[in-house]
Amino acid sequence: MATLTKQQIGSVLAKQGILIAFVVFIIAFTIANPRFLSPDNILSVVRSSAILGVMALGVTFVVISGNLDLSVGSMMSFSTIVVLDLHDKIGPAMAIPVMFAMTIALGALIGFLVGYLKLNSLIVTLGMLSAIHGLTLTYSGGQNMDIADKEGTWFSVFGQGTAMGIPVPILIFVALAALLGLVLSKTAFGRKVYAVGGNGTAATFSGIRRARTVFLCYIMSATCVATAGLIQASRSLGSQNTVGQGLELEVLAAVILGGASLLGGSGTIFKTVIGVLILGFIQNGLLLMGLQFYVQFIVTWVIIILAVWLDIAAKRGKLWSPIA
Amino acid sequence: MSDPVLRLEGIVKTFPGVRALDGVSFSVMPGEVHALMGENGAGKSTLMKVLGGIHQPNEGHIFMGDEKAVMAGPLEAKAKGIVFIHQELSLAEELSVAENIYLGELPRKSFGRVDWSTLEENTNTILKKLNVGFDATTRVGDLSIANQQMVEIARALTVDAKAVIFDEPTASLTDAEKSVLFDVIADLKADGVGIIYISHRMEEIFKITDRISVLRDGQYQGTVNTRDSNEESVTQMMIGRKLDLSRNASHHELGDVALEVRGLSCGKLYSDISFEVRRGEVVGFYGLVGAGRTEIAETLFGLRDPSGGQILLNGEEVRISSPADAIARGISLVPEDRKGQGLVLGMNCRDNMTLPQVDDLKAGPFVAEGAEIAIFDQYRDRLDIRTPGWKQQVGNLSGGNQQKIVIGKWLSMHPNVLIVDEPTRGIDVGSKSEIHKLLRELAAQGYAVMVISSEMPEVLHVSDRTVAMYSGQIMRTFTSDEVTEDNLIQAISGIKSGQAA
Amino acid sequence: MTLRTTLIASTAIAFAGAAFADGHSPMKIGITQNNVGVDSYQTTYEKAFIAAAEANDKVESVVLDAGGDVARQIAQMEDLIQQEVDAIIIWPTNGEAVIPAVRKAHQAGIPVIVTNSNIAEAGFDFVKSFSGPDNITQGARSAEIMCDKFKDMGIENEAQVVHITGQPGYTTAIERAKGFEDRLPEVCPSVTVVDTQPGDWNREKSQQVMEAFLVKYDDIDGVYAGDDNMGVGALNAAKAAGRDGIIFVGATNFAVGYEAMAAGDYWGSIYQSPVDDAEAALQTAIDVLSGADVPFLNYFDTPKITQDNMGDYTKPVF
Amino acid sequence: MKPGTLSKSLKSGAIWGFIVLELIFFSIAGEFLSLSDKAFMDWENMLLLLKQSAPIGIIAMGMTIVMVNGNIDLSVGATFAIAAIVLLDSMTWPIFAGLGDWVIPVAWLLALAVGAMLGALNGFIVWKTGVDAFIVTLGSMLGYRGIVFMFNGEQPTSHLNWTLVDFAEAEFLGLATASWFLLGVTLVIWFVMAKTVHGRNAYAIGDNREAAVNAGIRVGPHMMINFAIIGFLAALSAVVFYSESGSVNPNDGQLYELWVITAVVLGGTKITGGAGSVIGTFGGVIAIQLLRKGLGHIGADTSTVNLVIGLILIAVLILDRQLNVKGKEELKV
Repeated sequence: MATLTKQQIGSVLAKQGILIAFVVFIIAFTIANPRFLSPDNILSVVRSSAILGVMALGVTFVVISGNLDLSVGSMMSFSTIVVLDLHDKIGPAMAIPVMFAMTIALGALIGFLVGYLKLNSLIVTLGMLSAIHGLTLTYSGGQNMDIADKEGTWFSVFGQGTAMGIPVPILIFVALAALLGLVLSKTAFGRKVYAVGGNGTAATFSGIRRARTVFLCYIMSATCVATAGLIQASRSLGSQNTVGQGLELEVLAAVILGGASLLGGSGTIFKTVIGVLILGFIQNGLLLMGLQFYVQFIVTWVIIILAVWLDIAAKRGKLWSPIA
Repeated sequence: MSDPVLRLEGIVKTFPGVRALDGVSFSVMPGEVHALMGENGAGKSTLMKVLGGIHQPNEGHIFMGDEKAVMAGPLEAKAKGIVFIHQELSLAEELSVAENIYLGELPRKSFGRVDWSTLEENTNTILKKLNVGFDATTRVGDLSIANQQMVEIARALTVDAKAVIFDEPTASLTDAEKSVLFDVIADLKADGVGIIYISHRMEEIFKITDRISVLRDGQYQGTVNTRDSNEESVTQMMIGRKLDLSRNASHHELGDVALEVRGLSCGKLYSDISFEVRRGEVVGFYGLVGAGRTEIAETLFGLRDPSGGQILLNGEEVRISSPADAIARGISLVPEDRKGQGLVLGMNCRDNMTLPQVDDLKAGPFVAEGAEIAIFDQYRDRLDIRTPGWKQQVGNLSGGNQQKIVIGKWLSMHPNVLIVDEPTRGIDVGSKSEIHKLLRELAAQGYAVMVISSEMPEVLHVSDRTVAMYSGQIMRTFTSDEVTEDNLIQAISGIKSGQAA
Repeated sequence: MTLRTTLIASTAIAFAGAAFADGHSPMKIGITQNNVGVDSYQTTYEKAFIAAAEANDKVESVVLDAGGDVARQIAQMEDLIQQEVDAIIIWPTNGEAVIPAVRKAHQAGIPVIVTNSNIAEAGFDFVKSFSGPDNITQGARSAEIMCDKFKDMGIENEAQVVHITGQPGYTTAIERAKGFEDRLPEVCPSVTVVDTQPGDWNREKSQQVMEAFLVKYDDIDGVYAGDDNMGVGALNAAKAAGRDGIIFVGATNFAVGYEAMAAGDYWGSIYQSPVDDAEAALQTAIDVLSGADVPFLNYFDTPKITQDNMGDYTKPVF
Repeated sequence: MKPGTLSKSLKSGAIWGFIVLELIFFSIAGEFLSLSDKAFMDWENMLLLLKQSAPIGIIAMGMTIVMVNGNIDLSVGATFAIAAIVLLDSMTWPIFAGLGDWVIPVAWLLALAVGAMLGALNGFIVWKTGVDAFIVTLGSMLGYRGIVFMFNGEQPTSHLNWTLVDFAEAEFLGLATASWFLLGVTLVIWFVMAKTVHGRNAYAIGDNREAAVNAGIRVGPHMMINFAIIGFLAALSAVVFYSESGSVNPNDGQLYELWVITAVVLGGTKITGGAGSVIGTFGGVIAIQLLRKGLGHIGADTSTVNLVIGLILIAVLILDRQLNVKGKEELKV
């Protein structure tokens, strides 16, 4: 009986471990500082997590398909700079679709290299991280981009507006999460993404066009990045070339925290959202506790490893690795 | 008689909720070849892991000679003289033959250097015994699968082994290589080594073993002398019922030609292949590994581009450039590598089964899950797939049930042509006969079926006609009246009989 | 080998004065910048430098960028020495780590001019001149701007300030923070700095930091940011949260800061032009090579700019 | 000649061909674009190149072992910074006050020990938890960087010891100290990988971990040793570099992991493990440094450098892919 109970606990932990950890953090931080759970703070954390979150949604597709995307940070800088630049040149109504088209073109290039040419995604996106940064600097001439008329543009609605008292970035994040959650869990495309990531050869032997599926995952990722760039640009109406630098690792950390396996084939949008929120609340909570910024680094380290460790430990039914 | 080299006494191994081994006791005498048989899931591999020190038994003991032996890990098992020849190749492709044979115990010089000259010398001595055509410095990745298997076997000869355990060693060997292997076993036997031989192949078991021990559902069923028993009685011990292994031929009318291949070639893999498959007919493809059978199937399924020739479906010439293409034209392939090519092990049963038609099962923008479950239920019942439910991960099923999922996946596509590559490789006897029966039934229902197999009894049992292949070419096509074991073996060994079909 | 280079270089220097005065062979001046592209100040600096060098037909320039990496900067110093340029201008990535490399140039007889942020004192012996803003004074002036405003508002006895610093580890960030934190208690002893976090010279990062500050502290009267980019990020956060009446003071007046000032949202900053910075550095190098007398600390002026006096200054181009 | 020898030698030679191409390109382009009267392929310049390759190169040797092993280490940049801090800070510790210049070897040893320990910690976590090395070191890349900042806040840690600087700047037989260290480390790691049991086992583990386990190789401790080696080498790189520069910013070494991995992959090491050579990595390191130096030589700006390096990395992958294509008969999966 005792083993059975232990097993049940194990399986609950395995399925909902990350959610439980999340609740524990919230309680701990709330005890430390009651302000933590104030509606203002929650809204503020979710809003500032929205950009990271939107990017993480796309990367979830890429990771489930068994690949990586380290280029999302510099791609986000690119889309932010481009839309800000075009805003004054061709007007926001045109700037937004043009920026999306340009960003998606970059995603298509990566998707082509990884999907159709079957190149290693870690190295391809590492190369693109550098190349897109160069592209952005060339595009902007290294200058900050700012919108001339900051008060008069409706463009600010995506980053600064509210609807029904809720900031628009949150609405975009939630809507996109719901939409992509449905795509991943309910559509044929989503099913194929899992199949390709779980066993690419078997997927091919089942008539799934693997290259096309991977390609579309990078298109998804680029679309999410473009959306994040839009929110970012609209939020600050001006930006530096380095605005997205380093975000690729935070995004990846969020997706991994959510329980997606780097080997592909597992993960969900819901879990990624939890991963994003955990990162956001940890950062915010530590800041509220008045801890130095570097404590965040160390805590994030410990939490990432613990979360992934407990997740795989529950799956294998053993805490310690069987490696001799 | 002398003392046993290895004795198991009441071994019990439990996992949460499962009694994987329940009181297994038998002994292996020096110079004995001892067969261990049982269906998949009967506990053979768990028992091997206990012997190899990967699992510790909950109850019972292992004795080596007179001494009680505790295997704390693979190294200790090896040190005590137990050597494993694994079924799944366990080699490092980038390393040389010598390094693979002595993996884990490379000879050392000062500063931790590898003693290359000793290593090569020792390796070449062993390779000589095995009479193989490669040397110690060859890179393993450059060897054929069969030669890689020989490297695996060579490992057994490196240590002063007391007991050698062969786990399905002949799965990818040619007949010539098999006979070398049997010579090696005979040598070991003569040296007084105890051998445990695990195989599903009855003819081998009866050819080389002295005694047979049988497991069923983790329980020890007993040990019999090989010469006192026969296939039927052993099978009965394993599954508790009789097997039908008679020849088979269609008694129904054959339909139109569903698939015709004319002069198909693919580089060096095969050339000038011509055959046809009618509705209601099972055509068997028999030959050695590497004869080009699987490659033909892969070409028909759009996984390889042919370099010449024609493929006709229902009399119409087609070009098939991808599996999606093949599926759209009604061709289905049950691939030879179930885990690698057939299934996404981390996915559930239902999703695996409906994977090729997920685009067609639509409810608005979404996949129609109700329709999927209906399909799954239908084929679960029809194929008697034993699983707790569609949500079960395929990776948790037994080999036979996994194979049935793959077959169900392709049957549910209602194909014009069903290609089945090694349909029963590595699955237990019970599931095997069920699958054979199913293939016959499918033909009776009017399917055109191609069966590729390396097992002669299987080919003889299920085929209406048998295509014998050798080195990328069709040697001869036999009707079920013509075919005998002898002329089939001659044909696949490259001996022309002059009676082309 | 070292001897040979030294000989060649010192011979070159010996003739330098005369040769350059005649205007025959152009002066080859190499510069290694800190991290071009990280913000528009450095980009504008680079462009201004190239423009100024091109405008002067007595000068040829080799422009290198260390990308923020000390190792790369030291390698670039070595490259410039190896290329036998006549003078080297360095914008240090780390004010101490580059000292040995600067010494090497000195030993090779190549005069070194430090630009924008100075190297540590231990290296002063190997440097001809420093040309750039006085970052400590800048920090101090920002403290004064803020204090004066608090006094105007009459809250100099209770005001609470949060401080957003630049990228951790960069000299400019450290010096400005030091200047601000040393000076503020001198001018406004009752004002407290309640919290300090880095904003990494990044507007977005700074906005996030400020959002957390706003939740944590109900009463924030002033924000000091290490530059206007971060200051505007903090301003955006305050606007979004609907918190009025906060005094924002920054440094390095960027165009965004100037605009925010014009809109009345942002109180003050330090006017520092990368064009002045670049031109001053080049001129210092030319002066050194021409044998003119150059002061060791060659600061260019970086005045205070607030809503009150911003009319006196043109809008920055970066 | 066995089949495949040509394509194999083409592959292992590709990096050297690429280096020659770079040299030719920069020499010619330099004639038109560079200010310097000296040729790019000047002997002194090439010696300088070797020296400047040292910081990345020494770490890349460790990364080769770890990647052949089937793992990866993203935390080397942070380890590099911590070792530098320990090196420079420990020289000022009061307990060592009486040592005079003998504090130098003590500080070196301390820094190297700390580096090896941090590496071993990564390895230990990978071994014991079974979490993928990518995730473990992604985490410690953050965590170790946090430790860097904990040391001295945002301030740089500095200690200029001219004896040390003179040693680091010294030249022996025309080669700088850093160059000697790079060559020495390359030689030692080449020896380990090609000649020793440990090295051969590293290939076996990366190629087929299951096989290695079955053969009784203790995979866990083996991987931990390799992580300790890369930690040690990251520290050695810091020791060599900071002995000369004497001051470390808390964000030093950031992005080093990317440069190092780029060099190792350019050098032909398989990212999935089991294959790779130390000599190839050496070529990769030289190729990268040559590219950076050459682009500076012809006056390319930052954006071009980023663009070119990113594109070259992808181009090399495509080339590698093309060399590995077996022809039309290949199975299309």
